[in-house]
Amino acid sequence: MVQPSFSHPRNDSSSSSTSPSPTAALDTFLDNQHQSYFEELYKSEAVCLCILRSLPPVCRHIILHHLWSHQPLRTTEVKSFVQMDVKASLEEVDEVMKPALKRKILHPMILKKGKNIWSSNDAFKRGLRNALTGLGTSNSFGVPYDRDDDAEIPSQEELVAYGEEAFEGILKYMVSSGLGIGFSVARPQPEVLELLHISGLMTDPTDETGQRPNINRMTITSKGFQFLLEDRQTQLWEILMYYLNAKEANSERSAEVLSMFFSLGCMQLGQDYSASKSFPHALSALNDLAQYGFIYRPSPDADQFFPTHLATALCSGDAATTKGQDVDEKRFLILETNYKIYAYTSNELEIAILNLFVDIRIRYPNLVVGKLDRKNVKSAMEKGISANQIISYLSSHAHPQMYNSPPPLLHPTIVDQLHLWDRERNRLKTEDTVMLEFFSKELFEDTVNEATTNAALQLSIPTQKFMFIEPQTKAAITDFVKERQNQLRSGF
Amino acid sequence: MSSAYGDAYAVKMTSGVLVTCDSAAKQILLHLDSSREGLYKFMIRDVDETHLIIKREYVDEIKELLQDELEKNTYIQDPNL
Amino acid sequence: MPSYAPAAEEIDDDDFIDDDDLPGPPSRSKKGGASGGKSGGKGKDPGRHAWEAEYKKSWDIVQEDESGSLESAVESLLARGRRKRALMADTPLRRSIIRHMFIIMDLSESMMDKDYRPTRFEVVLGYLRSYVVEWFDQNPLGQIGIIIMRDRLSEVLVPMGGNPQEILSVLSDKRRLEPSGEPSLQNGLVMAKGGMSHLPTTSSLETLIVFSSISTADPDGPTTIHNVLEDLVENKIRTTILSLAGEIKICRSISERTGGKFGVALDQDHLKDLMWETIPPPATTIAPPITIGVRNALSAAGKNASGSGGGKAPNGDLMVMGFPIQLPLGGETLCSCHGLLKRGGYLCPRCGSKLCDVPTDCEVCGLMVVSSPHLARSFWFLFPVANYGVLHIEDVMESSKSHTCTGCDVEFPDVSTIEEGVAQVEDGVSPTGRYRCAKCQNDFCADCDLYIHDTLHTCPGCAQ
Amino acid sequence: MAPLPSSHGSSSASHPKTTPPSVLLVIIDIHPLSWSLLASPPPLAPYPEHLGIDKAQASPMTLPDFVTILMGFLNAHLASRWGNEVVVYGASAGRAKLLYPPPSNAVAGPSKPRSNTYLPFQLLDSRIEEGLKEMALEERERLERGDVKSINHPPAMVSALTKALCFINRIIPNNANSAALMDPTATQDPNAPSTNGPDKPETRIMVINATPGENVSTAQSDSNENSTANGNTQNNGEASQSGKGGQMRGGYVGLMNCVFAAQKAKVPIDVLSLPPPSIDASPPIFLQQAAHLTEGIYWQWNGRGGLLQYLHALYLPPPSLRHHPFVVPPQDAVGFRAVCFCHHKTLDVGFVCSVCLSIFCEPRPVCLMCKTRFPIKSIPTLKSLATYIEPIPIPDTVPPPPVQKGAWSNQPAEHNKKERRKSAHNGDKAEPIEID
Repeated sequence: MVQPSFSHPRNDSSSSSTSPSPTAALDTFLDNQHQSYFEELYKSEAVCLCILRSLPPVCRHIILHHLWSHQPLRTTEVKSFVQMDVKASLEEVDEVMKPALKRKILHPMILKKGKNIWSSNDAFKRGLRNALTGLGTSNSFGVPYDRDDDAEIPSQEELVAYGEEAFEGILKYMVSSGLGIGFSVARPQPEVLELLHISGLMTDPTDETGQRPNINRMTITSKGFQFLLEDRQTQLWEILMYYLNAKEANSERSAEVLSMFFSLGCMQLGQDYSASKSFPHALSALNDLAQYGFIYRPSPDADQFFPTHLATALCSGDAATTKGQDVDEKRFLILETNYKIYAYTSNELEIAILNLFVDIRIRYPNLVVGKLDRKNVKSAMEKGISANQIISYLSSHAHPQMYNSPPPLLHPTIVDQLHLWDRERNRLKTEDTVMLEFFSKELFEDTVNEATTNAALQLSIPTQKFMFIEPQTKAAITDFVKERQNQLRSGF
Repeated sequence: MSSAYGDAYAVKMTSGVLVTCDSAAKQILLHLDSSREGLYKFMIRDVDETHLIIKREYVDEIKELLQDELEKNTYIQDPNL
Repeated sequence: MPSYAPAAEEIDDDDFIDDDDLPGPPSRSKKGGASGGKSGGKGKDPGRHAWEAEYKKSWDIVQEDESGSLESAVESLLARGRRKRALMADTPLRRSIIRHMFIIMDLSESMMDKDYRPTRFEVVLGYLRSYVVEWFDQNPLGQIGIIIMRDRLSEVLVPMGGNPQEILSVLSDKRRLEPSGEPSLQNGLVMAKGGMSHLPTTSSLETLIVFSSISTADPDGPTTIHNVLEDLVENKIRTTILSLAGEIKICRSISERTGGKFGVALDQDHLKDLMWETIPPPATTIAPPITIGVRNALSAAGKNASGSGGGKAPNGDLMVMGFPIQLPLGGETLCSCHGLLKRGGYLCPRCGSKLCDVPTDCEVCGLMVVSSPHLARSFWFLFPVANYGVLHIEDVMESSKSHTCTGCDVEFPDVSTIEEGVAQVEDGVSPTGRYRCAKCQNDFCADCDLYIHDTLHTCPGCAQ
Repeated sequence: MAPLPSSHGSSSASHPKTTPPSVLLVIIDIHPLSWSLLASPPPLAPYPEHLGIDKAQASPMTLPDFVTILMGFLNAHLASRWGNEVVVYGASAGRAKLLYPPPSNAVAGPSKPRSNTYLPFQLLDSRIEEGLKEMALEERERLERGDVKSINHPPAMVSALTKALCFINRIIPNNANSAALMDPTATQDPNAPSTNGPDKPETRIMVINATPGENVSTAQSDSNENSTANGNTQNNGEASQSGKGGQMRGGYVGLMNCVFAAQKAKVPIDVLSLPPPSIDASPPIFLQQAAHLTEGIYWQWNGRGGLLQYLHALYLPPPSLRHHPFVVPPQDAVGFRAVCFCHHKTLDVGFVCSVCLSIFCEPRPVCLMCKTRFPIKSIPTLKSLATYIEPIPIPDTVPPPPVQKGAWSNQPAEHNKKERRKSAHNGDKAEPIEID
């Protein structure tokens, strides 16, 4: 019953374990925005900088390469940059610059004076130039709060601690709501729960409508579980995007808010900024972010605020978190081929997450020993966690020690087994159907064609002249069949 | 006369639940079905290697049964090892 | 090559490491060896048994400092290993720059043994790759060929050549190198001898044999391996044999008779050391007079390598060399050596005719054409960097003109924090972490000290 | 296994998805004399057959101007990826100094971040500015102390290079062969499992040379090179008096050692030579060799502005992208000339000791280095050979760089210049574009 789909565990594991990009949520959001939206965004130098960095290297360098010139970017140039054949098709070249086009950094290719060119978005170009030269005027890198020097300010460590506590608090709440095993967690503010509900990470099983949830009775959804397994950066961006979408939903302008996110990303940990001066248009949003621990405020209504590492790490590109030891802290798992798992962590949250799919046997102060066994994994899968998610979680948290053994990182046996268990869950695929048995070949074929055109066909077995159709289309198909029958009969 | 054609062009309609599964699972289902009596038989039609048609009301029960069957067939390591 | 170490010496070696007072010079090197052995297996005695080497050391050397942590101890351990290597790096003035070497690789079944992780084969292959690079790094004018022995046969994997890339590419595809059968030492040697026969007998001919199996299956017939040995001796082919398994009489006698080295690798690290020992050009004393022409030059330098005779006033000869202009890969032009259309190439500085490759003799004007970087590679032999002296606390106290390393600008540990007593002063390890260049009076950190002496060969302070 | 570096095949022709963070070590030549020369360049020869180009006039380049441009470039480097870093060394007459990053004990950066500048940029720029000011001050003091001689020393490129290499060796110890401390196979074996953590940064060195001629690299090596614009004739004299050893190491040999170390560490050395052809007839061939041997990029400014453009175009892409998918700009013919140990002349043809391979410009009875005695009898023949050598005028063999690919390598100079203007853009941009 081993299916070919994972007969190559190596590729499989690698493909599944390479997490897409931490900013996937952001990208999808941006992809759906219009020119005007970007024009709005690119008013801020910080945004230009971050967007530039989010481009793939090649595209990025071509943009930089072109930054200081007046002429529009020519296809011939790009071809010569990337060693493309001169006669390469325009599509190919366009493909190279696709990311820039998607972000509206370049306007679509046009033919001008016999040359194919992309004219560049002036707003972006200006923004980026100003970012490099520091000649901007939008205060997009945050206006420092002018405090008297003897004023007492929190250290970086304190800020990190604060941010962690705040955000993990939310995650813990989600976990505990799901597992029932409650470590005492303070319930987050209503707004937060609100968002969690809207984003579908948590739901109130008691209300059918899904409209009026009692936020005190909410439990985590399968989507929520999946969310837990993501790495931190992805989680942050997802939350932010949910927040943004929510704002859009009640038709507020989200551009300022988004550009604020980027500005936060470009700020300095440990430095304090003036809210009112930095984000005059997004103050309320800033307050909301405080609830997730993105920023720390000495007093709730103070104008002064400190971005925490959650905020400053937002834009730090690919997985490289600003603080080195974060990375190490994340790497605590040792997985043996006998399914034993050693987790060198004392982090409540991580343990709770492990508890989702690991049968935890021993708990020491800084070490948890458990076992990947069928029961727990399957129960986790019941919760909607897929094998790939587990695998990617395991590999992204793998202890440095595990990298010393020859690849693949996770032993194929385990990867396979996880997939097998995943399959077991749904051996049967059931769907309501109406089965038609034919005797006449041509009638059969006609009907099949008819059904396929109306997307009514579920399955057809020409050898036996069986066909299966969606029940709701039964009437229509029956009519058709009758009609055909008459035609055929009378056709004689 | 027309009846002859009628036969030729007759179409038989059966409504039920189409079950798609791997052949192993299907064999188990067949076995389950054969072990049942009259009314309780759930299988309407054995379509082919990987398809069955069964009575709608039995679907969930069948799934249960199948899982149990599989549980029986899987070796659970003694947790104390 | 370190000699056998009597057990007795070893014991006291160990327990003096326990106490911290300064040891006497003779035991110093041994101690360095020991510490080295810990830090990446530098300089273990091949004679010492593995279990001794591993166990005692790892316990005895490491000392807890009063705070109970091993940090300081380990630190100093590493530091010592480094210092030792740095101290070893004083080079004799004259070395034979031009060498020819056949690497004979045993690809018998035994190479699949797993006593090295993952297998002997993998390990040796991995080492050989970096070995070749390193070798060409230090012997730019040398040439290497590779011969493999398996199924009682031997084949030339790579003919004698000067291009590391080529060799690496061959070494990197494992499929061609599947170990199998038994090795035939005799065939291997014969082939090596054949491969080098076209070279002038005076040239520096060497073979490095990495021998994994403990037996050799040679063809029976009139010629035995002993006859081959005789030939080797008279052809002055210096043969170095490294055995992964154990000492083998014939191997030892071969290497001894031919003036090579014989070594038994204790473990991976030691194997590496043994191999790397053969990289630096052998010190030579005599260069006979020669005339113009690269081939003669090779042979001449070869004779140096054959290293006979002692320190009597050496006499060599001046060679007239031209330094070419390398053309970029552009259009094709006619080369004077093959008369073919080729891209790139070199221009003879005297007659301006185009040559395909250097070093060579200009076909037109007979000038010996060598690219200057090739020569420059060996110049660090001529201008060795002075060893840096250890700085003690008081020295720093009175004359600390900079707080950062002159090389990498890393900050030195603050002197005032180091108390006399605590800082356990090993020989050659600076308590202050500073090392001062005798010439320019600049201070350096241990890393830079090592890097400058091992790789860079130029003192940032002295350099203009 | 996220940290697997770079080059997953992407949709568009297997372009790398990510690049490792790259560290750029810049060495600025701030030799006062050189800059005074650059500030007032002689007029450029116009291109008769290509008038359009003369729109871009010969632009004097003062140090402040250049530094602003450079900062733009460095910021761009920082901007182009998270985790990119910059290290800046200043090389003045006889001394090299680390300008950025500041030593940790120094007060870190400005008191207050500016609201319109990305903080890292701000730190970098302000710090470099300070550093340069400091060095300039020290230079003045030296002058006031009246040791004019020292000011005539060439810029301490080698010293700066060694410092840079030491720095690299510190941040990426695998490069040094002191790999004894780490698992041998892991470091040796190319197909060993990738180590964990953020992937290793790639480093490159960029030398910005402002000093004309070859005196830049080989310390006092050009008694015969009249191309030296600043009068360091007198310290040539001093050099030959003060004997070989120390001086030598400062120059040719030192540079070569650096090159080999860089090769071993796979660190490309990019060279940007500012003095335009009008000032500097002969290129700094040893820097050029360095660039060539380490697969770096060598390019000589043509003195017509557009520098920021060129910097971005040529030097911005990190090594991992240079060869694929990008292209390195066409490089020039490289003269592999050497310097003799006796008089520090730059030689096309020299006499080499067969024992220690040291190079001399004339036959001598005893090797200066290894004291090897050379048979007297051979000297006449050598002499005869020496007389037989007539040095070839350089332009015939080495075209004035930079030129188009080898195809052009012995085209008339005019043509080369025109070609260069294109090649400089490593694409087919027509003219240099002025920066606003």
